[in-house]
Amino acid sequence: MMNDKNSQKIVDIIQNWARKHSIWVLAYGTGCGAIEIPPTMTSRYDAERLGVRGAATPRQADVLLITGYLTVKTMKRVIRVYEQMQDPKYVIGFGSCTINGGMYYDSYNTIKVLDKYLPVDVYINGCMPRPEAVLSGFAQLQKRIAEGRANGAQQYKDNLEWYRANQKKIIPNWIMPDYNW
Amino acid sequence: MSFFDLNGTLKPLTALKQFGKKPHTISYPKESKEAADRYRGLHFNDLDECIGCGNCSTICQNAAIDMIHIEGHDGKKGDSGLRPRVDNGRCCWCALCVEVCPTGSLSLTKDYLYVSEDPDSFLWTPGKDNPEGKEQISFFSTEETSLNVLDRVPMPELEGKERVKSFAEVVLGYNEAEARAEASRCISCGLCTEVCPEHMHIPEYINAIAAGNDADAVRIIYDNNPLPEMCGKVCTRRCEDVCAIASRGEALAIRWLKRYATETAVTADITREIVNPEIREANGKTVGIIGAGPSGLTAAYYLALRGYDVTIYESSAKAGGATMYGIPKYRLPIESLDKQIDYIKSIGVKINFNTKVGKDISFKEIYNKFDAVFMGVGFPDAWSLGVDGEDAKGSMQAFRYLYMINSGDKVDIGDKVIVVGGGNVAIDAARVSRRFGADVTILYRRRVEDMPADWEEIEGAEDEGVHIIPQGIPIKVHKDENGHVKSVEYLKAEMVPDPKGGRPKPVAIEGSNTIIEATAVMAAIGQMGDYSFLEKEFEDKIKIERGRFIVNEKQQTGDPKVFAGGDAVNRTADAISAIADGFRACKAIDEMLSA
Amino acid sequence: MKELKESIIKRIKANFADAVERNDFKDNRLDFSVKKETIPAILFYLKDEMGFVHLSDVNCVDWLEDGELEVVFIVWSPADKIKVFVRTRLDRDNAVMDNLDMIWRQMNTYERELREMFGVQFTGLEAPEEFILEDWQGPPPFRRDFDSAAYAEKTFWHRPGREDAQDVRESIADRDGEEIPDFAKKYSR
Amino acid sequence: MREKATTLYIGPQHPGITGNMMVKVQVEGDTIVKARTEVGYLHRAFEKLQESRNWLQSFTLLCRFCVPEPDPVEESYARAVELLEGREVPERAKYIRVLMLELARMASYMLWYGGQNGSLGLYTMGQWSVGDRNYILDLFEELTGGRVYHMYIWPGGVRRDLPDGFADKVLRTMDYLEKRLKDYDDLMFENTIFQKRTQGVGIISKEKAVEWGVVGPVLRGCGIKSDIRIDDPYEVYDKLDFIVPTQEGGDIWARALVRRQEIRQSIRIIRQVIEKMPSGEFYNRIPNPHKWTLPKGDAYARTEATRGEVGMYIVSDGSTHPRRTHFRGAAYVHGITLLEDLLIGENVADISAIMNSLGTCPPEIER
Repeated sequence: MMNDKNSQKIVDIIQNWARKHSIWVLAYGTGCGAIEIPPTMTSRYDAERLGVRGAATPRQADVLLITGYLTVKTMKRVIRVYEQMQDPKYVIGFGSCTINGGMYYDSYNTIKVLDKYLPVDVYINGCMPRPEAVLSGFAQLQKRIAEGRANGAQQYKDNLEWYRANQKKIIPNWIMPDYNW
Repeated sequence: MSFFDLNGTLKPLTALKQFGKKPHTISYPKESKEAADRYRGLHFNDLDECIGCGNCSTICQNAAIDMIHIEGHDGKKGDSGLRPRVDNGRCCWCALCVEVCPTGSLSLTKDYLYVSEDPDSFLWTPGKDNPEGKEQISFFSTEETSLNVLDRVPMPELEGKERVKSFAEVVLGYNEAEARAEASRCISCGLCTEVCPEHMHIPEYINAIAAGNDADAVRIIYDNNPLPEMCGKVCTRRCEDVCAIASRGEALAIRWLKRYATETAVTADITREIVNPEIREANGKTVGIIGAGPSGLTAAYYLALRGYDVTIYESSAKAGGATMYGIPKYRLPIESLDKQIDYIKSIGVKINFNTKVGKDISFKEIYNKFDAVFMGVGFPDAWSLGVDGEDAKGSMQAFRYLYMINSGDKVDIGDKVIVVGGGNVAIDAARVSRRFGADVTILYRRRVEDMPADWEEIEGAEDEGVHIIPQGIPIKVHKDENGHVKSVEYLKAEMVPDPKGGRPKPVAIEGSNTIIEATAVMAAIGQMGDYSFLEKEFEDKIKIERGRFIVNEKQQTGDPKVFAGGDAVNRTADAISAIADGFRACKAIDEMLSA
Repeated sequence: MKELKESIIKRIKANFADAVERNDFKDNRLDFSVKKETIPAILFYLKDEMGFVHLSDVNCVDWLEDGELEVVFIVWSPADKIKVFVRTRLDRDNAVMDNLDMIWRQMNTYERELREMFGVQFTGLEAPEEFILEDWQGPPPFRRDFDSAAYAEKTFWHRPGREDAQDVRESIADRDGEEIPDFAKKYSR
Repeated sequence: MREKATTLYIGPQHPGITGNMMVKVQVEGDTIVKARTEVGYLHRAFEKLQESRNWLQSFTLLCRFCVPEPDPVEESYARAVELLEGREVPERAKYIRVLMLELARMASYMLWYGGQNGSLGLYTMGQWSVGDRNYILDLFEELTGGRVYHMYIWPGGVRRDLPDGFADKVLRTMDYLEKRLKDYDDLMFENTIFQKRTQGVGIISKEKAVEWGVVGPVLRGCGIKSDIRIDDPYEVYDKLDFIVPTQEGGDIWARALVRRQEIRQSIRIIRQVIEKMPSGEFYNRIPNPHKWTLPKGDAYARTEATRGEVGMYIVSDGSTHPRRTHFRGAAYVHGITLLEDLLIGENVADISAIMNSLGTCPPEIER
């Protein structure tokens, strides 16, 4: 008879294995990076082989792909989308501009450092990242999930106040519902 | 259209044609399509080839490239010691940095995978962090695609045939459009400033010229050089050797640009107006300067600006030292030099001409009269060849010859002149002799490419019809019955490589004696100092070693009150080094006297 | 082409006395500067009477030094194959002009953008107040006195870790002891 | 009896929307009675950023204006700068530019094939055309070094010459794609679903097209022959033989047919370009980019893109940086006022199809 701790561990492993093989990506092209998503998903690179496919609504999606820069206006929508997503949920920062502003580092309308506002699991560098890079980003995410390190949702919950303060700094007019996550 | 359209229903079944065909899919990560040969992926920087000019950093519109110190690259002349570090959180993979890299050390590779969970890991140093990138270079710049302007704006010159008719200045100078075009090639790295003995603010004045602001350029130039027009014409311009653009193309014409800027100030008065220097109130201290050469004039000018009462003692009738008497007027016209000296005098510098220290006034008197003394005495004497028959009439030192010509004297050289030596003095003497109609031959021990003279000068001499006999060692001067030079006998030499790795040595070939006819022979194999003016009592303090004064880094001799500079101190023996000495001495004197 | 251009200039000058033309372009381009009151009339005239039916572009240039905003309309005649620039200058502090979206319907979008980005007011424009920006509280951002980089620095974070970057020029000057005078520094890169 | 109007927000996160924008529609039943677009989700202030970048640095931003088809933007900027400066472009560069533009046109249309069909629920087409589009992107990669962002057409010419054997590769790819286009026809244009969903939907009349400033394939789909390549020829289009297809009807179907023919014309142009391309220089080198100034003045250059007329207006005050740049996008005209008007009376289910047929490209609207 196994104790609870061990059985939990086995459950976790099975859960992570399952999660790793069904990564549903929310169909929300937030920036120019969205242009390499169709090639990734279609016949040449066929991401569905890896269990990566599109999901129409946040409630069904596992991964929020931040495809590049986020303008302040999109940021607001992205926060809402992220909060609507069900746990487990992951964020992939796609392209240089999610890391340190990219070419828009001096623009008045784009955020520069994504992880100040959302917990990011994996960054894929490039401008534009090639489909191969996108796929290896997903592979990295799968690895992270399998190792049980992809706990962005928990991190977000734990540090909600910090994230909120950062988000509110750039979104002055905060009219947001609280979602039941 | 009917409800059921047979054709329209069946045609889409064409998709079934694909059934069983080999898919187009690249099953990444099992297989991966190789990036194209020109793919713009991650950077690679050849750290040894890179000179740290920072042009990549300034072209980057995303401010993605920082210049940082990395271990093992401490920098040297022509290398700032900094290397680019790329922030891939900014980089947009546009490769403009590659296009502007003057050395071509920076390139992009086929590697494009950069996936990480840590957002702080995207700061990296190409070359150091990816040494394997060297094998994957894909996007690089060539001379053809480089965005550096590699070709210099050609300097208009007189034709060789025209030149030999007179002492008119050979180089005509840039006009405004040419100067702007040439100045706009500069990438403002500043590598040149380090090799300039005087550390002139080169990128700043070039940028001022490029921006169309010549007055500012003149002001910047006069900040630490009071004889810039002279430098603009005859400087040895070591700055151009390390120019970043020169790694692939022709160096910026830094010298000609300085010349252009200073020539926009046409007279001494206009110069004064443009430079408008701040002259401090007289502080009552006095400085005596021996020799009105570049070092003496520089020290005098900047001391005068600092409020000192400065007096120069000059043995000749005109100021300028070697630049006045050693350099032929087709390179540096007398009006140009006069203009600069008038300007220096207008600041309040007093010059006593025709006053030879040791004869007309004793060094001791100067020493006692002034609060500080600066000696810029130069090398007034020349080495002789040391061969038989050198005492013949028509055998002379090239340096003396130039001195006499520049003083306005006539020298009889006949119609066949042989100049022995390969330095600038030799070329100058040869070209001057050409202007008096003589047939001139230069005899040099080594090969033409070993000549220490400026390549431009050598080319100019060849254009004017000067013959050069390389690898020839003179052994005897033959005299005619009147005791006049008749011919020169020399031995052919072969170059023997130095086993220690030094430059090859010429070794005479026995029996290869050749005789060429001559009416005059000029030795141009070096100059030396004359320190006879120093009284015995100073010998203990003011030390001389191998023909030069011993000074510290402040140009101070063993006697704290006495400073020295110029040819009589430094080995490079060019005008800009002399100016640097003068400037350093000025600062040291100022420091000492205002303490 | 030359005659055509001249006849267009003649017709415009006859109808709009304040039009100042420029005709030194090599390609098929003409340029008229008018007072802002003339803009609706000249655009109507160009479109209805002269066949310049296509509005290519509308935009605004901020001439901060002159205290003026310049609005430029580019219209194209598919029949004559000529493009005409019509430009007018507005006072920067009081940038008001007439609404023009009855001439070309897409003007509405351009006017919304100019209003938001340059603060040009169009009297009679019916459109939601916000166009591209949301809850924007600063000055019209495309005006030249708005400093985007400074705003970004103030509002957003930049990732730290790059503070050890060095300036090539300064590091060389430090090494060799060169003193760059202050007045020269503006020419350093 | 009138039904009560309901407000629906379509986007910005919506799988049917072409990019990151929103359409707010009021519907009665599923008929739209009022539509309002909301854009600005992708505003990066390019025009502002260009003012703080010099004339060359500005060039790297250009391809981000419209991601599916970046080359016409680069082309417009390059030509505007050349016009202002009076810089000559070598003949070979002109041909290479046309080659790039036409390849870009094809790539963009193939993405559109996928999008238009995806908007109607026909997903196989997307698998094919977007997959085949990779072959064009491979060509781009080989020529320019980038799949999506080429940064290749720049003032003075193009950045690199054609690599060895490139022309043959282009021709082989063209042969392959021409064969595939037949399959596309079977799958798409012969398909009853496609026909029924597109015919008579989103009709624009001729008069309206002119009044609302419609351009490009949408205008040609209304039966008006208008193409900048013919009307205001640039580069070497006047030396090439091609036709500008037009189609009566003004509905989605007509626009699709125009695009169907244009992609074939592009293949034709590319073959001519390869055949006629002269040898020689490909680049008239610009001076040192740090000190490169343009004379005072302004210039406007426009290019025919897949969405219609795109243009670049630049103003120089004689310095090293642009005083102002302005990008005129075709989607700017189609995607806001026209779309708002066109949606009235249509079904909610057709919003996506209509947006796709207009070539709405939000990043181009907001820049």
